[in-house]
Amino acid sequence: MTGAIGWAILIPLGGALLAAAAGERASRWIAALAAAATTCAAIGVAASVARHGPSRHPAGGWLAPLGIELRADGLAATMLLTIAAVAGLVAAHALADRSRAAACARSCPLWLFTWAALDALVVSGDIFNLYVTLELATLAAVGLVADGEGPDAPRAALRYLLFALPGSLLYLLGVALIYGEHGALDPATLGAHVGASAPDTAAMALMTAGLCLKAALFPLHAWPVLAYTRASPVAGALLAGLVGKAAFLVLVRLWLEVYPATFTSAAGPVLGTLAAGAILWGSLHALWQPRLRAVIAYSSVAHTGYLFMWFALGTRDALAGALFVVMSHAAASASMFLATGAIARALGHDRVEGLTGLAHRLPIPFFALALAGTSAMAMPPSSGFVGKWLLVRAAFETGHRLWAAVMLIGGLLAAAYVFRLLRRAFLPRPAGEPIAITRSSGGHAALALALVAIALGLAPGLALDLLRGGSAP
Amino acid sequence: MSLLDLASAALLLAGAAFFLAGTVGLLRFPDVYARLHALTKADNLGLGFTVAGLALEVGDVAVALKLGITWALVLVSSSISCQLVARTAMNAGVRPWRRP
Amino acid sequence: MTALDVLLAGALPVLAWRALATDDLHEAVVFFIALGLVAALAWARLDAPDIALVEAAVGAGVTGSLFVTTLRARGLRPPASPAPRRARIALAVLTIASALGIGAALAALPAEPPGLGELVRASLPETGVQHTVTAVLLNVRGYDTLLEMAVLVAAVLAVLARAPSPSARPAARPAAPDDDPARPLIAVLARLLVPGIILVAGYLLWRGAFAPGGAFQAAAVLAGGGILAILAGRRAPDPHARAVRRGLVFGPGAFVLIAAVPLIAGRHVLEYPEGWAKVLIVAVEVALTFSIALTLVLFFPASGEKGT
Amino acid sequence: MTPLLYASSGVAVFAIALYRIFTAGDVLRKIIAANLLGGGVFLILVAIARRPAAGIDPVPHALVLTGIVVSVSATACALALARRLEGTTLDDGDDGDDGSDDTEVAGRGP
Amino acid sequence: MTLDALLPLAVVLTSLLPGIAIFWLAERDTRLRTTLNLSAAIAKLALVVVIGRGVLAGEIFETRLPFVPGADLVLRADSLSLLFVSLSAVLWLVTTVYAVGYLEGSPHRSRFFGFFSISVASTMGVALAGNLLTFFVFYETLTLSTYPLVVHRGTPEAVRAGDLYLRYTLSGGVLLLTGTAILYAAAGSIEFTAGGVLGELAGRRGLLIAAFALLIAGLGVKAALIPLHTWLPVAMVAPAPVSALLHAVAVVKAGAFGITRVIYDVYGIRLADRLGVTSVLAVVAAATILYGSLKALAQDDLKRRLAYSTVSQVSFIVLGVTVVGKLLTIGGIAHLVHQGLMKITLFFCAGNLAEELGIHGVRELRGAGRRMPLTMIAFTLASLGMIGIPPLAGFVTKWYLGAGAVEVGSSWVIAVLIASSLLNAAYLLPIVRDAWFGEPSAPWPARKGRFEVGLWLLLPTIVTAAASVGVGLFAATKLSPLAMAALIAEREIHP
Repeated sequence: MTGAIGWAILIPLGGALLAAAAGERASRWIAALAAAATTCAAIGVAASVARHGPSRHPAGGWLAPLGIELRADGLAATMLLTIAAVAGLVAAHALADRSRAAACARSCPLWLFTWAALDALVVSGDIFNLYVTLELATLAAVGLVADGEGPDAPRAALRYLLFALPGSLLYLLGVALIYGEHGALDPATLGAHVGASAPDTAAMALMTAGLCLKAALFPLHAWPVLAYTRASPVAGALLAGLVGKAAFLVLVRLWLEVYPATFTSAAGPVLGTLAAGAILWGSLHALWQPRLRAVIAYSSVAHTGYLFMWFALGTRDALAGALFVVMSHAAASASMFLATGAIARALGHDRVEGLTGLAHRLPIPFFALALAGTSAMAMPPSSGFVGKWLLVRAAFETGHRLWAAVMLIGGLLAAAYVFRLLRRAFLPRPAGEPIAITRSSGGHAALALALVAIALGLAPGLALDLLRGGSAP
Repeated sequence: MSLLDLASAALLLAGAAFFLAGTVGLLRFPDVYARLHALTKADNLGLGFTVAGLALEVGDVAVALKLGITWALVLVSSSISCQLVARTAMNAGVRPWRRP
Repeated sequence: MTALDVLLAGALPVLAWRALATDDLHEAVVFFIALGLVAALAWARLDAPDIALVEAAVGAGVTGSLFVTTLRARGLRPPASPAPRRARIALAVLTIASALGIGAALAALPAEPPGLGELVRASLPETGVQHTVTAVLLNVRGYDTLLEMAVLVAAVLAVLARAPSPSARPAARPAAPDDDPARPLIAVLARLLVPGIILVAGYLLWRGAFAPGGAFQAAAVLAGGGILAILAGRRAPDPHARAVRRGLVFGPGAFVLIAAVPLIAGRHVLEYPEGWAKVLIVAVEVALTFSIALTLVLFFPASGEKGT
Repeated sequence: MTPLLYASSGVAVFAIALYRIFTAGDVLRKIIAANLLGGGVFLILVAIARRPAAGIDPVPHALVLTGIVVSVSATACALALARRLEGTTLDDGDDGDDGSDDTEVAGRGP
Repeated sequence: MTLDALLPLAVVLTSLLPGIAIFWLAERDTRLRTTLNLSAAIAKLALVVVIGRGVLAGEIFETRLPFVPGADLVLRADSLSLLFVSLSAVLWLVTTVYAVGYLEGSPHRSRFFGFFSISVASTMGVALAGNLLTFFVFYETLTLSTYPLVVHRGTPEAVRAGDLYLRYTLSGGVLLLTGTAILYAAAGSIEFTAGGVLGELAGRRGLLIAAFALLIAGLGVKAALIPLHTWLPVAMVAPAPVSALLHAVAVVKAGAFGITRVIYDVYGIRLADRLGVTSVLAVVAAATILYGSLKALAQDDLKRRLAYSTVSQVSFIVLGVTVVGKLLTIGGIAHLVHQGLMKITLFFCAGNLAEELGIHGVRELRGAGRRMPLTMIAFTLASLGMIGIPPLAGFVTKWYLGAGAVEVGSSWVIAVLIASSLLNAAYLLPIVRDAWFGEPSAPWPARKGRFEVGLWLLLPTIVTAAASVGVGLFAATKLSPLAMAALIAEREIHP
């Protein structure tokens, strides 16, 4: 299955185009088929990496320095599977929802484009190509946000776009400088040549700054929150779960393959400080949000902090931990967004008070929220715990006691804001609250995603072997 | 400096002079209509001379023809856009300048 | 390093500052368009004719008209309160510092870097086209262009994300009353220019294989013609019609198909089969031109759409 | 020497646009700034492409072409959203407004 | 993975899987739920017996699952874990019977029994954990699964009690995680091995002491050492079976068991003693014993009094384990079982009194003996046992603790033992006296069924009372908890 990596990108692209051109009913079928086929392609890639280790696929047949090379290594394989799992289940949720059938002609192509962009980003072996994939993911995400019903959807989408654009263009300027200095765009050549010269340092600083802005790392962290809270649940799930992590994955690629030790040792502590700020700021803000979506949005800001903490630690185990946080938070936040969508549709609003005594009226969305919350607060049996454990242990091993303390306090705050939601389940339901229980409360996809987050925590061995099996070159 | 060069230099100088006139008109004239007048008339003519001068210089008939087409296009579009701007100004109630 | 270069290079930042610093939006848009044209000249001076063409047609033309239409649709809103002074000063200092840093970095760039130019020229025969930029664009880095087409379609879907369905949309014909004296003039302009535009677009597309030109440039010019036609009163393409959506997707769809075929044959993605490169590239270019032109026209809101 | 001239003018345009995109109040000006940001970077890229004596390096040209198309689609998308925007700015009452106010939610979605 | 390797995992799964299954059962099919519950409990008991025979014969059962780079999920049945597993297995069966009777007709029973089984599964996991990380994983799942039981009633004060419970246990969890992470970072994987595994780290005293303090603080929350104990009395608002099994046995013992593991199998008693940390802990334990008994004296609500008594009794185990001495270790570890049996009997009696006669306060007990003779007999036996009257269970362990203290020569331990026994008498005997010899202020309501209280409630009470007496009388036999404790002390102290 050498072509699997090509299919993983072309099927969602082709599916999106077909869905855009097809009628109402046809576009739903095309989208469903494309989602299924892309998942198979992702599994194919993972299988080939697990069996034969990393492999390279030059696009168009042109080898590295000139053409663009697609690489299937451990990191790419696990991320492809994560994207397939989360995007697939979110897609199932979107397609299963009869009431928004008409929207599929518009939203199905967009979330397929997002899927294709993320797949392309994860396997891409060319720093300019990473810029194009980031842009495709951003624009498709903006389209999804703009598709929401609320009065605020255009404003949220525009704000999201106008903060994402400078980020990518800063990154592009970095790419331009590096190309000016070394005349190459593939990480292998760059890794060998990039040193500590003025253009290299400026380029790396710009690329890192741009990616930090796009990943909404603290102190530039508030801009995606409005989009998360105003988007429809499907858009919110994809944005917070996957698109929010794209910039981090790009920076990990650069950090591992392109950046020299001189730069990483200098930039590491800076990113560590910003990450610590994100963890504390995000968790504290999530504590007092009156609305459920805002709590999840700020929790995503805090989780971005956990991800970027790896740059301050740098060890291989810490990377496995950070990637586990990516996987667990992708599944958990997507599940929480979908569950919130189902609850908000039944209650008419998503204020936290509405959760009171809800456990028995809407068992499935609430159970999904509880399981996903367990993963969000990184308590054992969840995959969030595995990620945080690896990061905290690496922090102690590398002597960063302060970062370890921040992560542990962050975990405690996370437990606080998750239980602030869950504790209401046991309070009796106030009489006056009407609940429109629709036939399918739409929580099944949310529950499936939450179970993925928990299952990854119970058997992390598989994912860790795949990560190591084809470890990044 | 063959005869051809002399002719093209002369044409280019004339073109430049008309462009200068157009620009002075743009800066000095009091209201929008006069400025439009200066721009469309003087600059188009200036462009015509410049194109002619260059056509002599370039020596390849195809390129010269392309230059000619460009001049024609500029003539058409500038005259129509000048008319549109004048109409919008009139609708917006801009009174033409009267000598005090 | 002639005086013209100094003039152009100096004009760009000045125009940028004027465009962004004025409080009158009309002035800002006009400066933006002016900057687009000056930039096109700058590209010409930097021996980048392909980019000059695209910049003039798309950068200044289509984008400029989009800005003017959006300005007209939203009308003049009260100027918003700018960010607090302290933050602005801090940001100003930060940007100036980074600009100096980047400038220093640029100065330190080697004068003779090992660019990929020779490699491209060396492998030009295998790419099936003579013009290096088209070779890079559609063959060597064709994968980039494939994703870029997806960006374009995603953008147009985002633009149409909340376009009112046909029933709710006011008549597609422009709202200008019929007795508007400007109508016949634009109609004259359209009648004169549009056929010429189509001709130029076809010419650009055809020469893309061996000289500056190609799909984007042709599509940009074609889109300009389309917008002129809409202004002249012809029906704007209705985004909800099935035919328009098919046209939109036809180009990128063909490209994805051509990219997928080698995969079935067990080769790499987008690897043109031996000898077929030229034919496939021309086919892709033709398909893309039509779709990109349609996309750019769809970006342009039908004049009836008053910021719904 | 010419490439460095245009490159530095590109840096200037980039810096101005970067400053204004965060400080401009009005939405339209932010979009213009976003466009100019791209313009600045492309200027630098093409200036870099022109240096080798052997001939012009076509790869940055292709990158810039791709960049311009991406920037046009982003701008068109931003303008379409701007047309649908009620207020003039993105940030009206934005500070506390990251989902914590009480307006009815867009929760009706799937 | 031979069959033996699967046994420990099977023990955990026999209550985890039914637990998950019960969640999805509808409220009304109680018959299916009860049979599922009871069969799971019996199956687990059978498994424990099989493992018990193996461990006594010196075999080691171990399940090793790949978990995280540098640490696996290990479930190992050695002698110490067998003791705690057998105690929990027996009491889970008894308490399930009691809970079925107690919760007759109350709402959300599927949810209750689901979380009930999962928390027992977590307790099994805590008992069988083979390394510090596995211990932490199950320690935290115990928190997660017991929280819904504390707030089961859904009344505002139940949820408030739940909040307090969470605040303590979650912060404790973070402290434990910090300590674990420090040790794993310093010494690689921390497998529980007799005699401790931190030998090579002996040089880094600061790190070891800090890690020890963090671990004990984390475990101390559940072991209800002062000042981390305040959640326990407040959590008494939970239904009786929860207070009986979880707060008297499972959760509290998990803390004490954890402390035992850390001292014996992570640090090793000698290293811990050299670091001087055990003496500090012993003082805290002693203080908790006295403080718990004194506070119990002041409570007039029966369940809160028993809760404070638990606080003090658990610290007996901690005291026995921290002071170096073979007899003290045997006394401490045996007390884990003895105290469990006695305390659960007392809580069952409290539950019966509340359920049947609506008695909550200690003063309302006057003359209850005549109305509910069997329950009060059980209560009296358990109380006398707690006080330490020979030949009952409490006396045996206190005797060993006293003898150990004399052997080691720490006289203050003896003083603490005597003082606490007197205090026990002070807060338990008045209840017994009132119950038997007091005059009821108003005539007791007539009996509903044939027995003084539902059979489902009475039977478990009698069984546990008999067990607590039996454990004391037959302490010398080979199968008694005391013998098991001696075996453990043998393996732990002189490896």
